[in-house]
Amino acid sequence: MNIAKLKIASFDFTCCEGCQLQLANRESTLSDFLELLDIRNFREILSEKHDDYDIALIEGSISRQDEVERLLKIREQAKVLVAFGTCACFGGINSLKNRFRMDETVREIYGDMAIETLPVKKISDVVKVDLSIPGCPVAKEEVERIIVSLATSSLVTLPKYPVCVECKQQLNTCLFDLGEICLGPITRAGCNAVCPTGKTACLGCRGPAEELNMPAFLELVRERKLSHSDLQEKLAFYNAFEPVATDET
Amino acid sequence: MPDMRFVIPRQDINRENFASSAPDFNRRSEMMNTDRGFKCRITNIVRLTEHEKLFQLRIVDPLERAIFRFKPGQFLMLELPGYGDVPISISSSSTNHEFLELCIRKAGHVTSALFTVEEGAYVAIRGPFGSSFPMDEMAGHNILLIAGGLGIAPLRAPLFWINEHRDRFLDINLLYGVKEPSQLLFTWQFEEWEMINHIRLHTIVEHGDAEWRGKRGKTGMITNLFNDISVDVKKSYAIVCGPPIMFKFVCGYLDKLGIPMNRMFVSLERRMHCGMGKCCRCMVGSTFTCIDGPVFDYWSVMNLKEAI
Amino acid sequence: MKRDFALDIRHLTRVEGHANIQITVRDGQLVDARWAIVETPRFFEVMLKGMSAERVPFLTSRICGICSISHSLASIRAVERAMVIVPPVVAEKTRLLAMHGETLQSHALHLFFLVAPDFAGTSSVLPLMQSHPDLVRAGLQLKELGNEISTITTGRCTHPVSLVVGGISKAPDKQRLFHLRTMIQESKPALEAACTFFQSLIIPDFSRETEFISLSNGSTYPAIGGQLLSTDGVIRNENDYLLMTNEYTRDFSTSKFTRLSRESSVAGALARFNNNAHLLRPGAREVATSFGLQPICHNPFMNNIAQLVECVHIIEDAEELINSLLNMELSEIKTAYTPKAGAATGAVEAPRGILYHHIETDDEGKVVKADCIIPTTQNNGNIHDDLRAIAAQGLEEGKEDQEIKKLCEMVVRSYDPCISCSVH
Amino acid sequence: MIYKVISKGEFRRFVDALVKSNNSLGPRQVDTDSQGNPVYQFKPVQSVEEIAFDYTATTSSAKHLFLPFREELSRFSFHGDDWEQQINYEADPVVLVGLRPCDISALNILDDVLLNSHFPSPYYLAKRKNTFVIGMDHLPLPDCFCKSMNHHTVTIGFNLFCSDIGDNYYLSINSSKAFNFLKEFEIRDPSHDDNCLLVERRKLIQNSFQTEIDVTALPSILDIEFDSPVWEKWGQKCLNCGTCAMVCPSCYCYSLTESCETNRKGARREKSLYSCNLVDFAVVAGGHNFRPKNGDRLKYRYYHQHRGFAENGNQQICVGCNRCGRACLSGINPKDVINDLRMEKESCLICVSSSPARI
Ligand SMILES: Cc1cc2nc3c(=O)[nH]c(=O)nc-3n(C[C@H](O)[C@H](O)[C@H](O)COP(=O)(O)OP(=O)(O)OC[C@H]3O[C@@H](n4cnc5c(N)ncnc54)[C@H](O)[C@@H]3O)c2cc1C
Ligand code: SF4
Ligand code: SF4
Ligand code: SF4
Repeated sequence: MNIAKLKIASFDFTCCEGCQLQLANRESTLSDFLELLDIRNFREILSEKHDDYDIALIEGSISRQDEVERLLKIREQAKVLVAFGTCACFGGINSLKNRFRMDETVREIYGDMAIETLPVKKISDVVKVDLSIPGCPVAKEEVERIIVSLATSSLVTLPKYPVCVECKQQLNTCLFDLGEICLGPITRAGCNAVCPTGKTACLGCRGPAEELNMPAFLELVRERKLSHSDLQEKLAFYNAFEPVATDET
Repeated sequence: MPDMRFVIPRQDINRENFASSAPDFNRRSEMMNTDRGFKCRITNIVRLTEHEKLFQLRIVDPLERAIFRFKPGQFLMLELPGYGDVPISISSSSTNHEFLELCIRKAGHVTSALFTVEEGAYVAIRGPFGSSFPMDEMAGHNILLIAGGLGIAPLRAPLFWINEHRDRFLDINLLYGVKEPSQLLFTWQFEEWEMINHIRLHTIVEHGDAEWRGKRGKTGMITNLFNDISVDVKKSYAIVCGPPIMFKFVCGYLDKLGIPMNRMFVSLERRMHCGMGKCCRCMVGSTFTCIDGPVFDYWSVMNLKEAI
Repeated sequence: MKRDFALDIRHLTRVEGHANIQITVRDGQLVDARWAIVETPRFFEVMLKGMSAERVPFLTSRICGICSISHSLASIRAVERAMVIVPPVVAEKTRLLAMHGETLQSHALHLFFLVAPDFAGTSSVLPLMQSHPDLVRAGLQLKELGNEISTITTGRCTHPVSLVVGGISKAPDKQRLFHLRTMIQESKPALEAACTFFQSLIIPDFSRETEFISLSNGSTYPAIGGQLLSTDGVIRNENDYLLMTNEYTRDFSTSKFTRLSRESSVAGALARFNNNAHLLRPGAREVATSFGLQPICHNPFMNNIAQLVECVHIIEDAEELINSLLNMELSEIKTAYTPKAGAATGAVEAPRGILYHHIETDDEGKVVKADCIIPTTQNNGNIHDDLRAIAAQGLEEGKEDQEIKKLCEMVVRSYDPCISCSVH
Repeated sequence: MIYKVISKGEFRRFVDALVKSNNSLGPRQVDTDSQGNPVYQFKPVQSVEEIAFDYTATTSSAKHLFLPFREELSRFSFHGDDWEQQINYEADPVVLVGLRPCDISALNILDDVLLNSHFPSPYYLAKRKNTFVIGMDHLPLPDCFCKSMNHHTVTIGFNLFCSDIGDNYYLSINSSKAFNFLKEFEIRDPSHDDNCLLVERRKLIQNSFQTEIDVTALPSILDIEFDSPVWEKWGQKCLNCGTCAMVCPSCYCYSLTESCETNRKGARREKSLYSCNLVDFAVVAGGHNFRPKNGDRLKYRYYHQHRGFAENGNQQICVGCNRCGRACLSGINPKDVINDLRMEKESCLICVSSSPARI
């Protein structure tokens, strides 16, 4: 299979750059992976910059006006704009900031210094997104699979089912049985259930599974008498789910 | 260090007798090769319409070519390495042992990739799978072939069979409906079918253009064509291929005319992953489309849950 | 000839995050040299408010994609000290091993992907894959080892999943620890190859006296917790971190600056080395000697060498940790606790230097106040001052504009700044 | 079949010898749940000490040892325009200790579907042939209903089966391999007393069931009740999470994916176990979903489990282990669902003249 290299660029916005870092992971296939790519712009590892890319990986969320403008420019150039990671797809943890007033937030950290900040937006709030790769951080294996699919012009898909499928395949003990709330039943799979496998609750970084059954999930938490505030903290963590009613009944 | 007395020897599944095994797992091991495809070369590609192409395949290995046989109505799993495999009806004559013809519509992932390959490329086929049209049982009768859209593809194999054994059948009517005139497939064979094989061909389109109307082509639904034919219900069989919605109307109509349900045959389509009755993707009720079908008589279909 | 030039590097490449270098020379005189961080702030300290303490490490790890384990552990240590929770021994050993994995991964990434191209005169590591394939392979092998250590100890290499308040949520799998030990043994030639390569480089001759700050516990090379120590002789308790940092803002930077006894100070591998060289493992000490590195070294470029020395140390130390974990029953891994009110600081040696998290909780164990001070923040002042000094030195030596530019970039990179982390 | 008796101590020595010489799996405690109950799984074991012989039930079945959750079926390597297909279905021998009768019955059902049908699966066959199965009986848990499914005893499908008769195990030896191994240990022919103890043990098991499901004519009820509102009701609870199918010993539906390797020198065809409860199970090209609603999908799982599909001669494939019921977070379990369906049916039969309005 001989295929032209993908002209790709990677840009980071408000984020920890952990998703970009994943691109350099999985060392065993790294050189094969880089073979697929013609990297045109990638500040974190590359000094040269070119603006003739086709695919733009967008990492992070948007929280300042200059970022909005930079993003609009990228959209003009990119044929395929990829929301790369949970911050880009849903706003991610950065959105936790939105619970507070922006001026107070700034004062708290910078005192009287003038610092600009906007309520956090996800990429699709600003420009059209062609492809989403969720994950905090993204799973390199999945990224690799998707990049190979793009290179061979195959269908790019994410699993539609929830994390529980992969969790059960790892023979984990369900966290609900250990008395914890886990967002596995409503979260899109594809991470190989890393968090439940490490025995910590899924916090939903990959966003909602397709046609998730939220009423049944809420009922489950209620029936097991688990903490509603814990549930809300978990649902809000990555800003990936619609807020749920606050009543404690 | 393992104690050699207690080490379980590894057992080769291709060996028939291994006295020490527990249950009897020896049955049917001659059919083990179901996951290995026959390699085929694409010898010819004909673009039929914007969305359909006719692929001509030749099995590379002469031995495999010699043993590959199928019956009209059966399908195979066509594999494009690197992309996946899809079920496709065999659209050529079952007596043609040199080539296979597959008429493929660009519908999704694998079929789109197939549209980018060129003549000379290699693909693999598994199969043939599934049930077939009972050609022998139908001999001596009038046959009503009814095709909607791509339904003409699976109908071509029985049609070839009929043409090759034309003297065994009475009247043959082929009713063929599509959305627009440009979607009519195999038009180059129409004349041959009508003139040489004495098949009465009736075509109809849903939306005719000026040229179509100029040639006095018919417009409307396929059921409109029933006015043009007379069916001797006692001596007729029907084969219906097309979208599920068409079955309902067509078979319903034929039922009312009085053709017994077990003399009407339809070909069903479901998503398939294995073609071998294992993945359970193609279940209709408790029936596998891939093994029990795709060809069913209408009575069976009526008794399947969720069939149409 | 009196010359004028203005250097304005917008978004320095091959560093983590967004920052600019601006240098103005008029009439042969250095007018201005500044290190300006323009990264968008995220306000983690605000986000943390109201969050339950058990979730804090999962949020703070997202401050940085490279040193997420350090952030997790700093938060965990702060919460555990605030609520007086003592984690079991297995957990402590596993955490230390996790830190080692992260540091190894981070140092390898820095040395091979970000620094090596400067010395080889290429724009990135990609051409090096052709010109120095063995070197790149060695770098990848060390990075992979670091990642593998983190994955086996914490569930994944970025944003750990099983580091929790009270201990660890899942013990490392012994089978995988065995495998890790083999990987470590196999990595030794790679380490040697790396040392040989760095021996062959000419380290720029530049020195500026400054103050080095690191953790120190007197018995082992520092990693998690301890006293705060500076080469100028300041010693403080972990909870008194504010006296060690004295954060202040500069109007050209979204990241803050810190100071102690002088205008600026440094944290990081070189600081750790300068304060604790005698606690390194023998192999690491040997490598240091072979580079002529000895405390107190004031050449910022030697921070790269100090990182390499630490890689050697880590690999030796990790091997011993793995052996001791393999000889233990890995059943008791987490101490149960009830959330309560408290306040404390957790300090850890992240790859780039001391990282402080200070956390205050209410009766329900919810965060009421949080403060994070990042190593790069502590280095900002020194980077800023070094830029001025190195540009001045370059002018004096009559260096070309391009050369000065390159030296400026290189000196910044040698600090391995983690910018998005510093603007958290 | 040959019957022998072995003392429990000697049996442990036997198992230890097997386990030490082969890759082995057995029930082990992996956790303690929030109620304080132990959680078991089939996990690799290195010595007999690690095996929890007194375990209740494992959360997941041992199915994945025969039908891995993910399995490579074949691999293509490309050379220019041409390619080659490689298939490898060899399996290494494995000893599996502690299967319950229902688990072994499930294997027998899988044998029917995967070996005695139109297209036998070589992948499954290789694993099945190379697994040495040691079964053990146990007293049913309160929610086991294998008796209703007639799977509380088993006579084929294992190499060795142990019934607990106090100080000894009553062994049913079903393969010459097992018999050969046992020759090295102290075994004896069963005495009259042993036989009585065995009968007593079976009676005890038989009488200890607390959960029963009336499965008479269930297949036809399922057919008739295809459009029953019961499905909608339970469907509303279903999370579409697939847990039930993953832990079930007899669910075998799967999906196939093909992916190109990163170096584009090859591609792999991979099979992953799937579940009819997952949203996209019945989606076809173009996006049409034949089973768009939760209830439709849940119904299909029950339809498959309790009505049976053609490949299996339309036999029920549920063995009554209730793993799905225990694992389901929404509390959906075969007993309640089937009883509900039956109630539906029967309440209608009672009111022959005028059916009451459904609420
Ligand atoms: C008996 C039978 C006979 C047929 N005969 C013909 C014929 O003669 N001519 C014709 O044109 N068509 C025929 N079809 C229809 C044809 O099989 C479908 O159009 C074809 O399968 C579409 O495949 P696709 O890959 O292009 O589409 P997709 O639906 O996109 O892909 C199907 C395959 O791709 C993979 N796939 C798709 N989506 C996903 C996903 N979300 N996640 C993971 N994997 C995915 C799956 O492995 C699946 O098998 C027939 C179908 C049947 C059942
Ligand atoms: S632990 Fe979470 S992901 Fe796993 S089965 Fe339970 S709910 Fe699902
Ligand atoms: S029945 Fe229960 S376990 Fe099965 S998919 Fe539905 S919610 Fe999940
Ligand atoms: S359907 Fe449920 S009870 Fe039946 S065999 Fe499967 S897991 Fe056991």
